[in-house]
Amino acid sequence: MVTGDSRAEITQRLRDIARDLLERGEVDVFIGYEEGSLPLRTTPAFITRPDDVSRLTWGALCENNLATYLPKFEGRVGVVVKGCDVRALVNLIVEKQIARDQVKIVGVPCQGVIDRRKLAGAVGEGPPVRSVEETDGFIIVRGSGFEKTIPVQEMLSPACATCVHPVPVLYDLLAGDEARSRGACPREDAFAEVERFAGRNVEDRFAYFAREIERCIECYACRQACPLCYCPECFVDRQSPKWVGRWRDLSDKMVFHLGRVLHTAGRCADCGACRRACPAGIDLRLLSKQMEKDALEFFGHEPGTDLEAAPVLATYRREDPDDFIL
Amino acid sequence: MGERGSGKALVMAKRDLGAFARHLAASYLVLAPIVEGGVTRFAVAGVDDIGGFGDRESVPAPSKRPLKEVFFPQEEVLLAFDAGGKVEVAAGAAAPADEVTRVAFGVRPCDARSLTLLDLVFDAADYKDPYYVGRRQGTAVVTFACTEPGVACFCTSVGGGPSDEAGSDLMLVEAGESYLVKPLSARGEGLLRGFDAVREAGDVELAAARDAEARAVGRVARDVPVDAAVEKLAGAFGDAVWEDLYRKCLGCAVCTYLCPTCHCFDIGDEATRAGGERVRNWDSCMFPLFTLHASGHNPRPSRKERFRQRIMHKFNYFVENNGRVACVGCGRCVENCPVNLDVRRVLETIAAL
Amino acid sequence: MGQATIRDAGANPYMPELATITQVTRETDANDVKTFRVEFRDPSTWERFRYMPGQFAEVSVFGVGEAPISITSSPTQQGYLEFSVKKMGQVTTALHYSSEGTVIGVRGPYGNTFPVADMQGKNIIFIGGGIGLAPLRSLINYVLSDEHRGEFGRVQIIYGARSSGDLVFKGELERWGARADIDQVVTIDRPEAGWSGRVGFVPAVLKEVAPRPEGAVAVTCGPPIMIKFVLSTLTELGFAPEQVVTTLEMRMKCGIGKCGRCNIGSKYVCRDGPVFTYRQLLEMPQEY
Amino acid sequence: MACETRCPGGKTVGAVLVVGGGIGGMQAALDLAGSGFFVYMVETRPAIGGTMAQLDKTFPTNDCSMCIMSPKLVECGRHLNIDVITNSAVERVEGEAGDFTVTVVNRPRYVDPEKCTGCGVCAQHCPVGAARDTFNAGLGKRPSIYIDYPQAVPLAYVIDRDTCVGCGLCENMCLAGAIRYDDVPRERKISVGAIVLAPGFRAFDPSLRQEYGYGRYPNVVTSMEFERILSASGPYEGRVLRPSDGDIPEKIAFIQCVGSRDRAHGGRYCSSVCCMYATKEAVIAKEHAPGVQPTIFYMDMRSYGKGFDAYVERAKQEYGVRYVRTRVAEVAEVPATHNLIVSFESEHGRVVKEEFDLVVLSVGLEPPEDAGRLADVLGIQLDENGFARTGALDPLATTRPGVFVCGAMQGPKDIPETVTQASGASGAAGALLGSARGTLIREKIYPPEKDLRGVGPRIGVFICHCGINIGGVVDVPSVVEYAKTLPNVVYAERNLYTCSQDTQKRIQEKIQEHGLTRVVVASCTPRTHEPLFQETIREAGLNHYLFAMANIRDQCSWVHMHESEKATEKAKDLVRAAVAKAALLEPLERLPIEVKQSGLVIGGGLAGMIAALDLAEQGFQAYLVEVGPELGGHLRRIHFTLGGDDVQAYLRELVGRVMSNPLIEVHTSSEVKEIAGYLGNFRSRILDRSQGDGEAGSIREVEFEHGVVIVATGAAEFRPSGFLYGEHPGVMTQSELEARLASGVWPGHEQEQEQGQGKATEARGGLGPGPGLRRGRSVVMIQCVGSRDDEHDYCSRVCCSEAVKNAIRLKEADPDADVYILYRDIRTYGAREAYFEEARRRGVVFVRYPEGQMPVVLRSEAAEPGDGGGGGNGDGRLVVEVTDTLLDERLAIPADAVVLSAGIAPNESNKKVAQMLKVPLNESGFFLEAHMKLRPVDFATEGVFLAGLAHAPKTIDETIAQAHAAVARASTVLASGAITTEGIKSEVMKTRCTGCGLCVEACQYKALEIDPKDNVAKVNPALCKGCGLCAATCRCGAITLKGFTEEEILAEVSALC
Repeated sequence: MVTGDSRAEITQRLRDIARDLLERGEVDVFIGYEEGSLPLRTTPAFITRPDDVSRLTWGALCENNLATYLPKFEGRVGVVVKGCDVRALVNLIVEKQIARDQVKIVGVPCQGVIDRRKLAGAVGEGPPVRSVEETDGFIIVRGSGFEKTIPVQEMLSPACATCVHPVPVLYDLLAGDEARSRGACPREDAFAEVERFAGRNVEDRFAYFAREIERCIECYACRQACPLCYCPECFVDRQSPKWVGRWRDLSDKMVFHLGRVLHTAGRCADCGACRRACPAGIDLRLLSKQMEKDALEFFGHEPGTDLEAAPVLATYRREDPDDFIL
Repeated sequence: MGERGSGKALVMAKRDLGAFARHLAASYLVLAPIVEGGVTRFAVAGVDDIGGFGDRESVPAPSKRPLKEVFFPQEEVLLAFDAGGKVEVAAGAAAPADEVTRVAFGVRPCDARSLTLLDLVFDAADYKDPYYVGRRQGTAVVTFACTEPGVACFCTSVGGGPSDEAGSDLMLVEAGESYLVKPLSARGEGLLRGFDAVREAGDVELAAARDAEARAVGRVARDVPVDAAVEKLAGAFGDAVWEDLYRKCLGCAVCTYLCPTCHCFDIGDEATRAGGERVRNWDSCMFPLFTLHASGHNPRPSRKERFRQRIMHKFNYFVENNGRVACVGCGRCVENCPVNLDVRRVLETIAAL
Repeated sequence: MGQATIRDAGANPYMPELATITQVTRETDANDVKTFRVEFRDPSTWERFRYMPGQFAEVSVFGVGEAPISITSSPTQQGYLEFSVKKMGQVTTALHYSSEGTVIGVRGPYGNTFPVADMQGKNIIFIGGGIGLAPLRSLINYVLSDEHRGEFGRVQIIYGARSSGDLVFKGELERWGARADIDQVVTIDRPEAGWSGRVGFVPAVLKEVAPRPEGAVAVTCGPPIMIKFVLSTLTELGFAPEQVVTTLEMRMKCGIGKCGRCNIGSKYVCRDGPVFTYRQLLEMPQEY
Repeated sequence: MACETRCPGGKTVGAVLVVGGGIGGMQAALDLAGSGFFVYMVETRPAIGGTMAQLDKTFPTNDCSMCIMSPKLVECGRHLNIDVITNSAVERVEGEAGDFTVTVVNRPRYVDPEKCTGCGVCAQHCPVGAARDTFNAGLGKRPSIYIDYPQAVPLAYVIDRDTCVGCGLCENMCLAGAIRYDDVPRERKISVGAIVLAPGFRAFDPSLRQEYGYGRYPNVVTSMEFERILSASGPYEGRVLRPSDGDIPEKIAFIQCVGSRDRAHGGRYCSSVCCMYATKEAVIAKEHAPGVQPTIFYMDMRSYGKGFDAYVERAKQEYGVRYVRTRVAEVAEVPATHNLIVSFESEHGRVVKEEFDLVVLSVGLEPPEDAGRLADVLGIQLDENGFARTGALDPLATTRPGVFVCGAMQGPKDIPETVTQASGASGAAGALLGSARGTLIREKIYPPEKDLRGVGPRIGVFICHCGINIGGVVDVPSVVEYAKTLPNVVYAERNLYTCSQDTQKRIQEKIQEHGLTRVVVASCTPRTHEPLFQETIREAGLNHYLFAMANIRDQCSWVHMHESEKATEKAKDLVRAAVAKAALLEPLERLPIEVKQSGLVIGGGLAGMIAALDLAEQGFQAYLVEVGPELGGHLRRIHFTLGGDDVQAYLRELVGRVMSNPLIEVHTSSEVKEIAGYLGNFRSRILDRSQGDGEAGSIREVEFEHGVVIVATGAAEFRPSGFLYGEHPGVMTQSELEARLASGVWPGHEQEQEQGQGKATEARGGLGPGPGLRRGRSVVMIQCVGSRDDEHDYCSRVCCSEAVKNAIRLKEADPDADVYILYRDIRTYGAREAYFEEARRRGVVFVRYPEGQMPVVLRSEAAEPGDGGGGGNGDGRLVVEVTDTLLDERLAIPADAVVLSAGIAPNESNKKVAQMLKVPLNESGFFLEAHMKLRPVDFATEGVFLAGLAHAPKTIDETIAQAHAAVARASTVLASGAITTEGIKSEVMKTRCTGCGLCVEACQYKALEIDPKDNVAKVNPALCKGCGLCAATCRCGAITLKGFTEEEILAEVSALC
């Protein structure tokens, strides 16, 4: 359980680490979180001067996956990562998008992050939230004429519920006590949701995704927020050949989303960045989670946990199973 | 649009909003903010949707998707052609309309204001966009003054306000148990024709409305130094500040697609064996492809240039060409940016240069 | 700059006129540049389609899309339009695969024109590189036309390409070169067997030829890197920024100043350009 | 090279005569011509193609015979360095190895092949319509002026003067003026350095077997006749009909061994191929007419080849082919119906009569008709069966130096064996003539490629009728009309056979006539035919890659056989897709790559040594790497051949030659660690422990560069478990028995010497007394230990012959010994059959045990302690329990020795080698060749070849032939010193590449690396095989496979939508 104390503690540790790294010249930039401009937001902070480290903060609202800024980063960089974030970072190292020696990984034993959509639901319609306070496992929201105290645990992002590595699997420095991280989800429970979903009939499943994807406005925030989507030119943007039509009907949107899921299959570790970035609240987690499950079941591959393991769907071994193909 | 209304303020009981909705629905296609899968957008609405509008305790500030798509949809077919070489304007594409057939209902003042900016582009003196202009001429705008602006709102900083009348044909202002009904154009008056449940507003209602407006203005939290920023931007193109400002930008199009005034688009052909269609879609200056030449040269090669373009276009180039900033302070870009890159902070930073 | 044509406000500016390709001319050895002569299917279109040198049109291959292409014919040549097209993207490739008789779409004319009025009585120096001669050709033929030749002073043409095979409008180059009222220099980048003309990059040749700025206007078009050096060379030669005219290339879609793509600073290349003086360029952000 | 010593007189002519234009002759000719020799191919028939041209399908892959062969046909026909001389015979041979003068007599054809266009107008007008169609095995009729088959090479008509009425119509009709009535025989003298004989075989004439009624009953046909019945180009257009009434037969009987294994009527030998071809014909008949019920009457099922057992198994299981083990006694006709009554003895001795609608006689293979004459002309000896005599240890050399033999002329054999021998013989000839390589060949000069830059597509579409193969299902004319309407198509036509030589000419003419810039052929599969058409258009000045193919046979007419209309629609779709792709095709460049003229041979056994020697004799450096401490491999365990040759002496001689050859570098106790590079430019690293293992500095790491790799890793005798093997000293394997026999472990040795047989015995290694085997006792051999069982789905091929060989040895040494061979099928194929016969004659008892009931070896309860001897070491005697199918009884055979005929098991290390070379293994663990039928020693990976037991179990002579063949194939690469790469390659678009390196991991050919400078992937075009894996792996779409770009594929796909 996260406590106010540990938040403050971690914040302090992060500031100390950042100051130290910057002062020693071990990094040129330190990427962490700072308070945002809206009550429920934090925002990525790019700190270059030791004096600015006091801007850094930590809490259940530190939702962004900062690894997304790392591909082809020039210079040496320190970056704050949660358990899920670092798995994307591992992929980026494996895929040579950043050199291991160029990045100082500052891990935080994660207590889970708040899902703003869930919180909005808990607050309900009505006057907007104008301020937020995080305390001992609770979040207090206030607006004109109301105040609500909501347990953080109930507001966590769905990805946090199935997280099996709340403590980063790889770090140079750990800003906090491993023991204080949120308990890991037992492996056998991690895919309960997708298993339930997979049990539904195919029409239902299709209808679910059709409903989700229909809302897409092709702003590509999901892609841009995704640390694994670093292609210089995305397949949807290709003009020759044009994979995705301009009619922007459901099938075109499907091609994009399903294509993206496939491109991240065996790499995606469910950090939830895409879902959070989406202004339409599209949730494709079930699909990407299924990919994660398949990678594990078929190939024994757990995305982003092994610096030596290449993305499983991009490599071929003779002994790979193929009986599921047909 | 069109001639100004008589300006005589009327009033209707809040409970009569349903009746008004039925009245409108009888003669017009009514488009109102509808929640679909958690996203609010202007879509064809039923009487209950419209009538229930006023029942909400307080309507959260603007619909997630902007009003512009009622006039300038995200995708639309401009032309159809067949293999034989016949080309025609796509069926259903709006031609200039002589009469009002649609009502955009439940519009927020910022969105209504955005139309006056889009008009400058699509209804320009040299070339008129018949699709936009046709829809605009055929659509009346019924606005609700804001009483509870959102935390991201900054309309007052860009010349608007919770009861800004620009772009509206009819405005409803909460006044206790009633709505003050302000016809702002002949078209707005036309909407009331045949609707009996209105009477002339009394002083009490007018005063109540004024109070509500003042309260709302007070609640628009931020005073953004837009004018100062506009002034500074004239010389800021080459400033090093962009280096810091753009950094966390992800390069997505949330800000531009949800912006009620952004209007960049793309035109492309979709072919079938029998012919095809020429299609227009929203596009975004945030995308690298927006300016990429066929040769591979890109005048705005990185996120930095593209981010700068967005800010410069809204607060400098547009101002130079039209005398107005291309922003209505609706706060959508602030609210929905995945990394909380807040345009208000950007303007503040620039103003402080 | 010349005034943009303002079309009937009621018309649908996205509606192309249908035109038939009547002649395809291979320009380069590599055959990556072709000149298409087109005629409107409906002759009355000419009443709506009045253009001046410098303007462009949105040319479309139905099913593939539209591309902005400068008009390379001169309004003095009546009854047809000509477009010289380099095979680059999808539309231009599709055009290249179109043969005589193919019906294409043309809408326009768009953009401003070369400042013909301001050039009256002046010597004109044309400086072109590669396919960049295409927009200049419209003006050159306009200036050289019987009805207008008297309005301008001496004409100088400096034109270069990578190799002799990359030179465009070879027939016309010969005719121009033969005229007494024209000083023409054609150059290629590298020496080549069988080439007896000049060798060297256009800016260098320009420096050698050293046209005098007095009472002159320089009009240049070519690849960006050439333009960059031509502009500085002209400046060295004493040309004031106002005396130098060029055309800009930008990605465009609508052609009518709406889609936002060709926006540079407060200008829209499709509407405020594509012809700009060097002076104007200096005042614009360097985003082209 | 070796020529100085081998070619007396020193003169060496760089040309070779190939006698016979069947598949063997063609393969030999192509290999020779490919490795720098000019070839004269003399064929007696008017066209080349041989028997394979007449076959419908081939086993065990059911490939269409003509389809897989026709590219070779055409290549021979148009090869600059192959002079195809048809309708001709070799009349005289003078001179000697290295310098022969051959007189060839050209029989009159009465048609000038240079002028004839093959248009066929003459045949249409010929008044004679009923001449016997020899190509269709006499089942059909043809005019007097004819071609054998539409793809014939050369495509020139010939007049059969025996039936010609001399009316002159053909001469009148021939626009080309090609008819020559006054044609006379012509003699031609050619000068060659060597001769390769490949005249094929003659089918046994079954009318000699009166009891089967061939010639009397219309519905008794030969297997070749049935083959033509099945063929789409045959007299019944591929419908299974019987000759008497054209009805579809239901019950078809196949009678095996007609003219084989038959001392009375035909050859004593086994014809080797009939079991398989009958099975194939049964399967194909069933495919053509599902109602057919085939029964095969056989004696032993000799499906001994690679993949053959599995094929027979499939015939049984999937096709319901019935197999009856018996010898058919008689066939009688029911006159009213022309049905046939087949009488045979059932397995249990009852006489059964069964009625059939059609009887197919599986006729044997006999030496070719003019074998005797040829032997005289060439001065070579024939063996007792009339085939060319060769040695078991030199299977390709005839008795006359410089004259080599391959294919059925050397003994009955199937296509892959023939092709292997053909390559082998060409290799042997090449080795002989090495010094004259390249002296007489002509280089192909192509016209310059047309400059098509920027020229839009002008597509020509050629649609193949393929007899009824396509035309019988698809309405080809309507597809042609449709093709004409497609965008960019400026010309379309149909061809009877688009692959025929005249059509190639026609395509070229059309390219010029219509200014075509892209060509689409709609016919069969690009796998076999694309190179042919690419070559055709290249000769017309178009880049090879401006070609697209629509497969309207395999993917259309074959699979939609019964839906003509839909198939036609689909054919249109496929053509439309190909046209759409063709419009986007771009010229691609083929790069020349230098070839290192050396080879790495992995494995120092028989195959490896032969290969190394061949390489050296052809003048190439050879690196021979053997994992064991000594050369010899499995051959070290074999002491004598069936015919009695001293294998060990041969081995010693061979090792001596290898060790002393200056061009061979031998590394024993060595292991290949790494093979990098590609065809022509391999670089290998080996660890040589021959100087000792483990001591500092004793392990040498050696690196060398080489142009080819020959995999000859061998195999080993399967180590059995059970049967008390390893538990009882009296239980041994055949090779263990052979070792004992060789070291004379047999009582009676002295006696034999006394009887004056000492000399023979000596030659056979000297038999003497020893432990384990004693005179007058019983030896039981158990066949199929580790073969044809659940773990080993293949036949080990050699064990039957080995058992027979050793059984004869035992019987020779002690005629009183009881020798039993417990078997399922005795597979002494070919001439080995004679030894089977001999074994029986000598009293070896053959007991057939049933499928799935392996004999059991037990210790005898009643041990006889008094026996003493080697066996009597307290382990007791042995008893073998077996069910005798003939007696239907369980037997308990006491034995003092049990010999297990253990199969050949693939080496475990094959996997490693396979991985290093990126070549496949089959399911059994043997290496998998590029094509079972026509590329038996090649791998799909270029520059890598295969020989010996690593490929599959085989005999010594087969191994030797294969090793020669592998080198012959290799030398087609090595000889020229340079090769040209394919144009289809990957290309990286730098701006899209993220440098993630996944393509590098994906590439099986090591063709990609990340360029550290700009951190993007880079393709090595020499290594890239164009497989496209990288393109598929690249998420960013940065990799394009030229020739298969996304645009092209999408155009194809969207044309279908």
